[in-house]
Amino acid sequence: MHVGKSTSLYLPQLFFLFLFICNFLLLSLVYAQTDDPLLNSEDSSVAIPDSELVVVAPVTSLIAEDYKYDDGKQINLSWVPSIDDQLVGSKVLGYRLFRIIDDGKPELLAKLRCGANSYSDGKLKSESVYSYYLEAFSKNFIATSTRTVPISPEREWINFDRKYLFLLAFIIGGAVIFFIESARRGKKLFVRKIAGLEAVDEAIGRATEMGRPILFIPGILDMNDVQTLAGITILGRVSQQIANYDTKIRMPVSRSLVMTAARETIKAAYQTAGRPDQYSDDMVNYVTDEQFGYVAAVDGIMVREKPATVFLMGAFFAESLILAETGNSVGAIQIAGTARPAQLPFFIAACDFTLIGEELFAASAYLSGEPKQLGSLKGQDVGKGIAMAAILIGVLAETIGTAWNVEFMNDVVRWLTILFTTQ
Amino acid sequence: MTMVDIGRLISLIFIGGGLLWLFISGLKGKEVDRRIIFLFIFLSVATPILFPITFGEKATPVVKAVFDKVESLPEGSRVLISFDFDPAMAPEVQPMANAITRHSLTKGHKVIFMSLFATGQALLTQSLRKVVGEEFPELEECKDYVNVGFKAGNEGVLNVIVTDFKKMFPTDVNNVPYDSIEVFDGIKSCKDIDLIVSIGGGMPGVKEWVLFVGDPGNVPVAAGVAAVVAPQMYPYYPEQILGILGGVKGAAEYESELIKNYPHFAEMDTPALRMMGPQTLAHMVIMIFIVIGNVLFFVSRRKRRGK
Amino acid sequence: MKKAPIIIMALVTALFVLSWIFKAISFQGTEEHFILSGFKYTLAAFLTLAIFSFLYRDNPFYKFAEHLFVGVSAAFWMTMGFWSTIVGNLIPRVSEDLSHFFEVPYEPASRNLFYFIPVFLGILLLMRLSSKYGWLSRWPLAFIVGTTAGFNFVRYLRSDFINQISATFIPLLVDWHGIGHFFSNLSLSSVGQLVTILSNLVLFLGVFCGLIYFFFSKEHKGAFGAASRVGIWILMITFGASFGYTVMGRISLLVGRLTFLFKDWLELIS
Amino acid sequence: MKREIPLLITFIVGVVLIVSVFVPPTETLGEDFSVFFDIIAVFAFFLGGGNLVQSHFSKARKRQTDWGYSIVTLVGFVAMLTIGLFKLGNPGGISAPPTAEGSLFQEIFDFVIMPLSATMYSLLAFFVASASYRAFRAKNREATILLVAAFIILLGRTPFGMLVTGWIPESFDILQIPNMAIWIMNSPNLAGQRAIMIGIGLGVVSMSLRIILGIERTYLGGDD
Repeated sequence: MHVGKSTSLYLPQLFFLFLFICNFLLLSLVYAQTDDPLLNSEDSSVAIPDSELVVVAPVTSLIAEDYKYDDGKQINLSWVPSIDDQLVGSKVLGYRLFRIIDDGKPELLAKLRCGANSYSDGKLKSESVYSYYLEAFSKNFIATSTRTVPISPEREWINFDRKYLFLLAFIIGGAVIFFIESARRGKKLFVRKIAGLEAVDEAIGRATEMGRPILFIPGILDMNDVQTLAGITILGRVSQQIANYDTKIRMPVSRSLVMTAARETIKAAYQTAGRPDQYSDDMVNYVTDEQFGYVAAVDGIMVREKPATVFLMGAFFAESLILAETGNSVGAIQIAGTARPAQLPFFIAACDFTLIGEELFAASAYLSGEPKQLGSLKGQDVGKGIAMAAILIGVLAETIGTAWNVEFMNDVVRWLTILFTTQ
Repeated sequence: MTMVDIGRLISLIFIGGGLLWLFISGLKGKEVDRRIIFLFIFLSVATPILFPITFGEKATPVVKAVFDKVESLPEGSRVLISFDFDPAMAPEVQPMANAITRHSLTKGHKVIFMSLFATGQALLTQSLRKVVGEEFPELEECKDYVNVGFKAGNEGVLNVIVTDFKKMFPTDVNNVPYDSIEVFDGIKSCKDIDLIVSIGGGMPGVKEWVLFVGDPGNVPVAAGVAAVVAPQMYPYYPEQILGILGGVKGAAEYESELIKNYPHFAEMDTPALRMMGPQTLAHMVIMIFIVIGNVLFFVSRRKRRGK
Repeated sequence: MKKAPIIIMALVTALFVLSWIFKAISFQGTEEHFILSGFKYTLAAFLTLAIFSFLYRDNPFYKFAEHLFVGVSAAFWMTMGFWSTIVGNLIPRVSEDLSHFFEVPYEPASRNLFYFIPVFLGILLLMRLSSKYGWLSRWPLAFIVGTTAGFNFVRYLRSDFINQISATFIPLLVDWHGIGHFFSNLSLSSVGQLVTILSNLVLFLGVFCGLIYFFFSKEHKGAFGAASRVGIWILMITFGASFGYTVMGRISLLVGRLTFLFKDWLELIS
Repeated sequence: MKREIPLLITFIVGVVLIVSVFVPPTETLGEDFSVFFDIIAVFAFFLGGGNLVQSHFSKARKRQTDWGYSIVTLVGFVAMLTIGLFKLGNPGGISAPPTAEGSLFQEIFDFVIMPLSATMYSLLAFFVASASYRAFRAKNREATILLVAAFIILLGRTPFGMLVTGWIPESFDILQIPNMAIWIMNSPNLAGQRAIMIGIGLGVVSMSLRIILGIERTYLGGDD
């Protein structure tokens, strides 16, 4: 069945077999040793005279290794379980792991179940030296393993476990920057129409004609959420239009920081439009951090002030539909956008236009119309191209690999999975 | 006819008649005010709360499989029911645990109760007091059922009891030693148990029971899980899990199957069926509204085209 | 004209008092502060009904509930922010005296100076109140925006991009034993081979076409346009399905509220 | 200057945080910065709370429409803030958690905030119905697909799905509506969710870069 190439895959198995045999020899030695009555009598707590002594072998090949790519905080331990630790009729009841710091007294670190063969000790200090040993215990016997060579966790400066993450970030980030640059130099770029954003002008115009305010809701999360950030950047573009048309904007927010940021943004827009005197801080109001308290207030504003246009741009949760339905009931044109997949259906159902996920983040670039901003959208498409290519190759290779057991294809899948797995 | 029946009848006639009237007035070209929809939703939820309405849930094959298994086991079989859930999950899955407990005890099976969740033990005690204590007062603890309670260790517990039950549970919760518990006669490990029912959906839960006990010990495992996790369990059905109760609906299906086979259960508490009343009626009303909306849409479009 | 609101107001007040009396009577004997308990349950029920009244239309009761909600909850979160972040997180790291004052354990550590950065930035933020130095408040904003952008850059790349791609490496032919075996076992069983294969195929094509829909820099025409159309359909199924699936949970919420009214307040059902 | 320094701060902080992911000694920087964020956000409360008080106060003073309700907000706000900050009516005194069992603060939460919040949330049951009545109409192909998918799932969640299609034999049971509903959730629904998520990942990467590089700077205000 196997092609010549795959013989290399036997190597680990052979190595494992070798290890196993070595261990077995070692174990039998230790086993013989624990039969020694002297050794047993040494530990008085172990010997229980009235019942039969259940002697067990200790664990072997206990190795302590520095976890390579960290700040010098973690040591990984691995061992081969005691041969008396078996799935059926195990004599070993469990293990106790001890740690010695800087030649101090041994301290119990953890109790482990049968079958355990590894442990990660975190939150260590790179200045200290650590050594470990394990006890395997039966109901009346304790077998102690050899101590590990003392080591200290080391601080690494670069995490090579994340090299593929870096590679992908580099390629996609690089593509975005490349297309921004090339657009800046005057290369023409095509960007398809996004219906929701095409409608922005019209929606603002409508509010102007009707003499009613525009309501802008930036979601209910704070500035540390990237969707709120997207909402604020869109606000930047929208408020420029609003300033040009001299329409009224109303923006209740549920976070104080968002209030501050939104005020700066709108103020800047009015300055750019040459109407700084028209701006007032009253355009943006803080309501409350409480999710449904905010919703109650916004619903109230909607039915009382009857905005002509409502923008819902940012992170929304359950309130999405309450807001969108109330907005709909007062006859507002609603343009919504969120990157929360669970809330998108409600916006689709109740709003006139919805920006789906990626479109929300692309919106401010699209609305700006500046070539360099549009260039970044082209960069995103490179990322999509990579995703599609990877999925296509991955699916085909997986299909051929599993259906006809083609080893090369399985290797392709393995390699792709490593590339697209993050640490 | 009791007052409840009359109330139920009047409300249902009101809802049904109202919908019909809406449809007819819609055909005449009137728009439906959304407040009328609100009113119908309110009625369809409030009516079943005030006057309990239960719909004949017909068990889906996944649920029926569990019921049939309990039903087909000979009297005196050992059934293990594990309460693997915490109070947050309880409203959804505790009705399942109660229904299966009732069914097993009625069939004369000997039931072993346990929990892999620390907070599950209190819920287990609650169920025992309510179901066993009140509905099966003639049954004796240790002889007809046993409560071994919670043991820490997650799948480690399972790893042990698949080969040796006594090792993990030397006594029951009341410190009665294993060997003097009649239920455990002839039971050495989980392999001697005829059916394992894991109710939960978190970690550890159904998946661990399948991987650590069901598969290695070749013991049939049935599952009851919250609705959100149910889709993740389907890959195990029917090879590794013989049947699944998913969410309130799964519990309601089991309860209705129970009533179908043992009519006297209709008198007892059936929380899942009760919960399904408002759900079903409201879903129905929403679906009828969708249909009305579409019919009216097509009628008005035809009229417009006709002009 | 003006009579109707006054009558309604009086009626609601009377009902409130009546409910208070009845609830107090029903709590008598079981609770120590039965008059207070009666008030609490009546208040909760009144506020519940006030919110529900919004479904009919905006009205003074809703306005009252809404304004009360805003004031009380804003203060609630500010208080929580003060106790948990300032007293719980900041003070133990910057001041021993204040730690003693608030009875929180002081945590001396070398990195504590670090925590003066946010305090400094927070004070700069308050410069917003001054008309002369208001521009300084942009520094903390710039810091926050930079943090959000930098932090989420890698986070989203990982969880939403990379992990979703590797999760889609699925075989199109599941449990494949040749074409003959496939046809001889052909069935539409939900756990059968055909359905499983179909599932994976739909998953693969769905992700693929969905991504094509999101392409910005290529016109959606021809084969590309057709694929993008399929992408929209998949998205529509997604939205329809998620919508339908959520309905049940939403109704449970209403069941919860009505149960409170019928059971805890009116005691109509047991 | 007023604009350059903030841009520089954004650039440095953003780049440092991206790089920190690959450099173990700075790996926890992201977490540290979120603590910073929380602290700055509490300072911002002064601005937010101040704005709340000021706007309602001026509304009440100017006797604008509905000014009486502004007084309700003000009274509620001041009362709750006083109770919370001075831990009035808290059996444990100043060192007890503000939400201690039986404290006045917690009581107000339980009997005012909780019912209001839960009721507001439960309005969704009504809005879900009115939205589906309006939106689920077979106006065009896309809307029809939306409608059909939603309808199958709705049917699958009620006894009627089984009632109507329960007779279909097991070898064709994908055609039973409850099974079809599960299939839709697991297959096309999952595909759509994934496509959306991959797009979101790219959107965030690109927007973050625009912000860090200072191409997107609307949030920083003008040059005054």
